[in-house]
Amino acid sequence: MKVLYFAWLRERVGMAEETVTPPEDVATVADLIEHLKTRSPAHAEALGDTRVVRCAVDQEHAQPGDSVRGASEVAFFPPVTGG
Amino acid sequence: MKVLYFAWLRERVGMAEETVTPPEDVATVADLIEHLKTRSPAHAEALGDTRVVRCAVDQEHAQPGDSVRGASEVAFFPPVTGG
Amino acid sequence: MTVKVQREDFDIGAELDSLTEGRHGVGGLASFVGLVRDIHGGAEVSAMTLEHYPGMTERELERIATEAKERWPLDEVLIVHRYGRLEPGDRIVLCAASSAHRHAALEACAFLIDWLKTKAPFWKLEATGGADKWVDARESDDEAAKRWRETSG
Amino acid sequence: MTVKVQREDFDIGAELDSLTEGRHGVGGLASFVGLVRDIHGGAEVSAMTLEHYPGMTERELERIATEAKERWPLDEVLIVHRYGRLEPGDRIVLCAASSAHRHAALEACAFLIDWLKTKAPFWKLEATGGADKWVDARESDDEAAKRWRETSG
Repeated sequence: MKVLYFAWLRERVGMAEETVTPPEDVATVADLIEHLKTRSPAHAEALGDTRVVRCAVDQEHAQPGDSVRGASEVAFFPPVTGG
Repeated sequence: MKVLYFAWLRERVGMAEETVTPPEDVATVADLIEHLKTRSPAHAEALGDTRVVRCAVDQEHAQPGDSVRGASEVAFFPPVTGG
Repeated sequence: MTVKVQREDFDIGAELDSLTEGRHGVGGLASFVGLVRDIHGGAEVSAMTLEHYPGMTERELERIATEAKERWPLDEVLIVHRYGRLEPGDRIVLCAASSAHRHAALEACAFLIDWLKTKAPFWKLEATGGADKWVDARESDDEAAKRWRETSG
Repeated sequence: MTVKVQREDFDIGAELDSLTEGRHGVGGLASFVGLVRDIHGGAEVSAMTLEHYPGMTERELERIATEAKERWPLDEVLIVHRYGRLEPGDRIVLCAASSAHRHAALEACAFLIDWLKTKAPFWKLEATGGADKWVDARESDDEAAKRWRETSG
């Protein structure tokens, strides 16, 4: 699964993109966030405040309880600030 | 005093512009219309239905009771149909 | 504030650019372009001639532009209105309003075009199926009837 | 329906003309251009960088353009949105709607720009006084807090 980061999430995680293979028990967006936070202190810090973290699964907006099983691209980003 | 006609009023009167010197007792727009109607059958016909005749005195919209004394330009036209 | 009444066509891009060029406090520019439609009241229109009252038209357009600037916090207001013979697809009018705030610009633009399309001092002669016909202003007729009646009684 | 997400500037006149060229049933074309302001929240802005999510942005913009066409009887809808580094006075976005009826075009245009200015998937990095700062989306934060709370209980 490809994981993308945008805006200050990208800066804090320290990368724009990574490929992860989450363990079997990662079913939802919320599960995936918990899993990613174990990858590095930067991940843990960047994804720590879920009030300001948004997610899209295969380019569709997703809620914390939505499934990530079978997804090929999951993105994390701050709330949009418009054009 | 210069009198102008626009749109179908111009066509019916048969001229775009004429110079008139109305008699002393012509005080208002309504008086002027009555005076102009005596000038020709075409004037009488064109200005006959005052429901569809509008007036401007010195380029300001005017009502039938408004004064035309001292005016240099009086215009008659149908209700506007917009741009 | 810019008001132009002209026979020639206008260049939308050039006109709009002139409103914002070098002005860095403008957040938004709303505009509307009115065009000649090939259908009016169910009848096919092959051409239309717009007559106006030179001098008075410019004054009336400047007045409505000033009113828009009084009602909304605008940076600039532009009205370009054509007269003469126009064919379906031709541009008739451009109005635009710029502001630091997008809602002010949008509302002012809607206000201007509503006024221009119904109350601007123009008269339309439509060519439909070979015959030329002056377009009626129905609603105004009724209002007018009342107005003249009040003063004649 | 046309949606473009691009780094380059756009030509307002050419973009708008392409919507009406050869279409004689279009009575009106409403448009809005958003520009970079030199002031935001009281602070001077020397430049701004818009980041977006390539692929998803286009999908979201196409979705909102489709929604506008479903809500109003429109002939055409256009959205052109830039990303990358922009300076005060630079154009950011153009949206436009054409219709036989002017109110449909005006309302659809206001609907599009309201969505684009608040909900389009872009993130703003502002350069104010030497420092680069990501712009906060305050209202969304509160909504978000509630949203995440509901699912964690």
